[in-house]
Amino acid sequence: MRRIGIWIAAGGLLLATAACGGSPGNGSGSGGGAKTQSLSVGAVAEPANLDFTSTEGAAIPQILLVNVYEGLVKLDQNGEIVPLLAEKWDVSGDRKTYTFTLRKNVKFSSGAPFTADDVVFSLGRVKTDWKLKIKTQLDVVDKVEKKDDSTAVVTLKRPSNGFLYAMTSRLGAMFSRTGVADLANKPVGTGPYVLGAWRRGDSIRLDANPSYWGTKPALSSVTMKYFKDATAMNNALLTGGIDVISSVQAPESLQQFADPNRFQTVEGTTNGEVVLSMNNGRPPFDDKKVRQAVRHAIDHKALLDTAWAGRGQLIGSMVPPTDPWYEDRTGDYPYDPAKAKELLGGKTYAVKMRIPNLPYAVSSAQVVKSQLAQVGINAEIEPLEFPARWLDQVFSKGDYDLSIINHVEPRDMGIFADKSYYFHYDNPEFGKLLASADEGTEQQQADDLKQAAKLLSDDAAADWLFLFPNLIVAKKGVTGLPKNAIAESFDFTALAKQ
Amino acid sequence: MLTVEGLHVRADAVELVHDVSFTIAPGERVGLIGESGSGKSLTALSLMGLLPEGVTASGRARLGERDLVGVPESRVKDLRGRALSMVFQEPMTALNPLMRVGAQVAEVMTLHGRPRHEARERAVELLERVRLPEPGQIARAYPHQLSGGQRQRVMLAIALANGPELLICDEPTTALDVTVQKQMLDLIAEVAPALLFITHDLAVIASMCERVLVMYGGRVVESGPLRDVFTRPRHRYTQGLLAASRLTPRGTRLPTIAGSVPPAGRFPSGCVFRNRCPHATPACETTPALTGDGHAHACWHPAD
Amino acid sequence: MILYLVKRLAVLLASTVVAAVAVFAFMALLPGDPAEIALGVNATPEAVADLRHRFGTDRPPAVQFLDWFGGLVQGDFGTSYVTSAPIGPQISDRLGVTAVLVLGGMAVALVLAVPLGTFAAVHHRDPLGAAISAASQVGIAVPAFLAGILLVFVFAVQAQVLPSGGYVPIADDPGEWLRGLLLPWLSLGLVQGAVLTRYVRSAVLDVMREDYLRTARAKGRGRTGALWRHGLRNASVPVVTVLGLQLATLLIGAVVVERVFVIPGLGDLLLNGVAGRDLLLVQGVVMVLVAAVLLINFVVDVTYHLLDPRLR
Amino acid sequence: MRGRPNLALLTGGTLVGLVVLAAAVSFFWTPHDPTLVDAARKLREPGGGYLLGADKFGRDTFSQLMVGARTTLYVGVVAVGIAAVVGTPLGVVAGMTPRGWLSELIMRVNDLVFAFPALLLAVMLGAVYGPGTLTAMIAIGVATVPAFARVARAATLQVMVTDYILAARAAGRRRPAIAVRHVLPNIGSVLIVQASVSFAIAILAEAALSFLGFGTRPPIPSWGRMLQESQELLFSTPRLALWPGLAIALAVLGFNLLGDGLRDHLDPKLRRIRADG
Repeated sequence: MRRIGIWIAAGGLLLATAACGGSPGNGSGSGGGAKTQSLSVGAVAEPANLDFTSTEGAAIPQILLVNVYEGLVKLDQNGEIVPLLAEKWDVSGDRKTYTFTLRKNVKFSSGAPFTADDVVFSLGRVKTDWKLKIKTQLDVVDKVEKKDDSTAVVTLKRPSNGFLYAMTSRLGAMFSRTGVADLANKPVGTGPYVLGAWRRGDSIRLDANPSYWGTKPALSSVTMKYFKDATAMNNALLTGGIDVISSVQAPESLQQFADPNRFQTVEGTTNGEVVLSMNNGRPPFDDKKVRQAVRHAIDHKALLDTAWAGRGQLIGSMVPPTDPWYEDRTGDYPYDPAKAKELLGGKTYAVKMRIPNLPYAVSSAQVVKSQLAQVGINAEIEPLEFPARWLDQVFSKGDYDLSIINHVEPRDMGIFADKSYYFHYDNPEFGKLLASADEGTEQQQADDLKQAAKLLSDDAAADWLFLFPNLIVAKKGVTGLPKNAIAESFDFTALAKQ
Repeated sequence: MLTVEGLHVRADAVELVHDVSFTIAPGERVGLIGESGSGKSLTALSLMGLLPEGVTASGRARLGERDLVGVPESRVKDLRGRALSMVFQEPMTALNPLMRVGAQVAEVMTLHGRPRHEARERAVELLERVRLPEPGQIARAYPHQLSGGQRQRVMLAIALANGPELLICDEPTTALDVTVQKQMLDLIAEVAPALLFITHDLAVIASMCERVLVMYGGRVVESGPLRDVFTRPRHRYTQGLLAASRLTPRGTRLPTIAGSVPPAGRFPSGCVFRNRCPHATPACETTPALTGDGHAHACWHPAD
Repeated sequence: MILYLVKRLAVLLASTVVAAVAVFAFMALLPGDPAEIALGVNATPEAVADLRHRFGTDRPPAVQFLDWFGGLVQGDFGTSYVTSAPIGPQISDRLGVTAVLVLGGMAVALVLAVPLGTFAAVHHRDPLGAAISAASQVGIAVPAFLAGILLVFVFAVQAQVLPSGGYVPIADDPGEWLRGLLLPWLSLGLVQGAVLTRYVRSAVLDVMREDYLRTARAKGRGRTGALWRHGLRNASVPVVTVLGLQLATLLIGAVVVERVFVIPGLGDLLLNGVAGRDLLLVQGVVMVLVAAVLLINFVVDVTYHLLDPRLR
Repeated sequence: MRGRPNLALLTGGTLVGLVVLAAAVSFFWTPHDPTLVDAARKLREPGGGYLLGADKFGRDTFSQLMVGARTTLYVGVVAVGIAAVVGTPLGVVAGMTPRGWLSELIMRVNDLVFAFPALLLAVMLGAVYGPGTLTAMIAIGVATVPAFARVARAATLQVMVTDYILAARAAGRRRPAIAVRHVLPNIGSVLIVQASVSFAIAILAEAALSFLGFGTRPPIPSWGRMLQESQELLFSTPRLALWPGLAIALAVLGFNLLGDGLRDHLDPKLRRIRADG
């Protein structure tokens, strides 16, 4: 695995949720007849446009991937890679050639048939037209060829465990050769839904695709409604304005939805590590002891209880429990202010904590500040507009000491391997481990990554505050809600209303 | 025609006008004189039913057979502008700045039942009658385009519009230029039916009125025919007032009345003038009654 | 009057131009290169340079300004760097929503304030008048967003009679459009109504002390009649001024109310633009808001002149 | 009417006095550290040394309110200070030269600044320099300058035609001297009234900005932010919203009443009754 660009996205905010799961339900919606059921889902960040090949942010794939655009493969609820537009795939003995056998009778919403030519076209565009840095994840691809209309062959430069995984993300989305003229406004895909209407600043409606190749969705339309204010979103669900809150932004308010006759709460896990980033590249956090002191100074349990109502999971490194190589590292740095003071050697520090102005970050920062103050580190909180100002100041310019952000991308430990990345963590050993993990066998991969996670934790490259929970609240009777949010999209295909 | 008996005006606990009685016969011109704070304006306003909020009148006042005091507003308001009218002291602010002059004159007629178009025509006639040049043009003007004297003529036109039985003028010329005052007074003298003329200016009274009431401290202290009161004042206050206004040949003033008018409610008991009166004795602590037929006065130690 | 109108119009135009310069200059200070932001953190320098050229942000500021302002005059606000959608239609859509919100709020405020303020003035010595006066004093002290939150709590969440937020275009469903706007109108109108009530009360009180009202009564009008015929128009002169100021306040207050009620108006667009560093969009929205305030001032001044012949 | 107690002045003065007192005392003493997070005290009920309970971080509400009073005054003083210091001289100059080009220029610029309301300025400034108390205060202050300039100008115009100014001018006093010796002292009362009204507006503006996330930075206690943070607990723990909401409303009420009271107190003309004789 090379450097994985991040879609740092709005952290927990955009993360919203994802993935599939549940079973399609049927029922009588608010609209009346069985075929006019519709559902409206509250989310936090509205996409700026619909072109995820040139615009960063989790909001676009959240609504479009799997629903409008489909890839050859997708990630299921358990983190397994399963067929989608490819019926099956074969991997050569040297693990460098992937032969995808494509489904037949798949059509784009424009009516054009989906063939191997589109695979060549779409993967080719990643190199030539995509503007996102995550496209480097497919740098490992050497060439893509059409064998016949329903067979595409991808040849890699070297064996890579990350390749097929990357194909489940945006990078693997299949575009029509005739459908990329106005990606920002007119998406053309093969998915079960097509873009219905977009009311900027308010909502995006997806309508069921009548000529979908697979199981047709149970709903005739799904509307994603965007809220900037957590309370407003809660109120909308309470008053019937929406059916689902895709990601609860005010976990203390969950009590409002306690009535099981009206509401259901789904609580699961995500890939989102809420990271207390420390700038390894400049004093005082270039000193490992100071970083370790920070990890000892923070009472993670208390932080999770106060900042995020105890929802979520404690983690000790950059690996979520849903990854195969997860190990419990929460014991590495137990809460121990005395030890922290000792590590600091009686010195005190004044540092800048520049955080995005997102609910989880603002909440967590206040706890971190209070706890660090106990050991002599005075952190001044500075909330920055997210995304623009935070990205500019912290992420691009690296002008910060501490920050808090939810790194939502799946399997994103690789970001620590890039020392130009805003952590400025620099340990060649770590990079070697990741490289060998990507090329090696599955067992080797797991061993290497376990070791890498331990290394990160030992070096205190950052502190991991908690794993962001997948918290969904919905009206009673809504089915097909994903328990875990471990993919990039909020999968509508299984959603139904009873 | 106008009979006032035992008129009292009070604001909360303070009595501002005390037991005022007088009459005005049809065609008679009566002057009401006194310094500011003497209660003369309140007397007039209570007749019009226009006392400020929180100030109330009691007693009896009748215009012909109609009661003016102690009757509901709805009844008095029909008399205002019709049976009795009033011209105020300050012409600059007495007219509505947002309304054309002609409309303001016509309003008083339409209010009392005259058709609109007729009122409009008559308004111009009235403006002419009060000697305004180019009345048609003035009717279309806004108040701010007129001079003070012109505005006061407009006020007079409004007062005369419905042919009232009694005209009350409250210092109508005080705010005007000296050169205009005389014309205005002449005009009022010419057009007024019966007149109650309020002023502090003895000279004006002398030229306008047949009978005079002198007020001080909310009471009528002396009343009588103009000539009698002015030539042979009985009350010491009237005496002082006259003395103060009379100029010596050399232009030097005679001694004025000592002290100044106390604020409302701070007048002494008994004779209200006794704290300023050089002739005051312990007897003055009892309130003197207004006595005498024709030329009456309320003083324990009247001048001869 | 004509001369005044021409002069005032010239001032309006000049102010708008100066405001445009100010807005443009201010936006130029915003940190963050739009091209870099549009491409995200992982963009290559060549791509950034290319996009900068496409946006035209590599030209001298003066040229950029003239280009932008020239477009404004023709109603063209440019194309967003971030959404690559034309900005003009977005602004005009949102402006419509905000205008409805603000005018409705103003109407609520007026409907409340004029009778209440007049009543409080006429009965300023009575307990009821004093009570209205005190209530308006308290109303002013409540932040608009708090009023909004409380209204939602009572009418939407508890009573479930009105939606808690959202905006339905009138073309989609006039009934829902109205239902959705009631609470936002109320929360804007209640607070502004409280402010306005005080102004109406004091204007009417002032007028009640005027000599010409006494003149009107001397003509034979009753207290109420005199106030109605001669007082209210005079009282409206200062109230119109305040109304103009308040419209401007409301336009901005709408930003907060839009957030509470999830209404896609100009304020929402502005905050989005700031967050997404959509420079051109923010520039456009700020310009429209500022121009709207200038225009309101203009209308107020002209109305003032129409109402008061002394100024003509 | 003399001697009747000025109820507005009394009530306003008391409320403002309470805010000042709370702020002053908070410098030396608060019941608890207002920013200390303590999971054990999370959402603690009122009582037992925690007069008004604690928030979701276990921070004592009463202590937060006390320090929040400081923030409120800080915002008001700086914002009104900027507005008064910049706006008053402009208004006086414009009022003393009512026909000059300078006056015209000042008033036109004034109108222009007026077109940028506080919230807009704060959002724009917040975008450039980051949100924070200082940017909020500067924005509110700048946006309040026109109000002061207008009031100062109007009052100056009135003062300029009074006899003593005419006398001073006739005596050949120079304009700056007249401005300082005669004009300023005479428009002082009007400015004080304007200041207290602007103060109330500034408090409301800070609350609105905090609601939008452009106000005081956490964890510095501010009533506006307390209100914003309490939103998610509005249903389960309404007291968290009640107290800061009440504090804002009472403070605004206090400053408004103080302004009204001062107006009556300093300008006796307004309470004359037209009942002379």
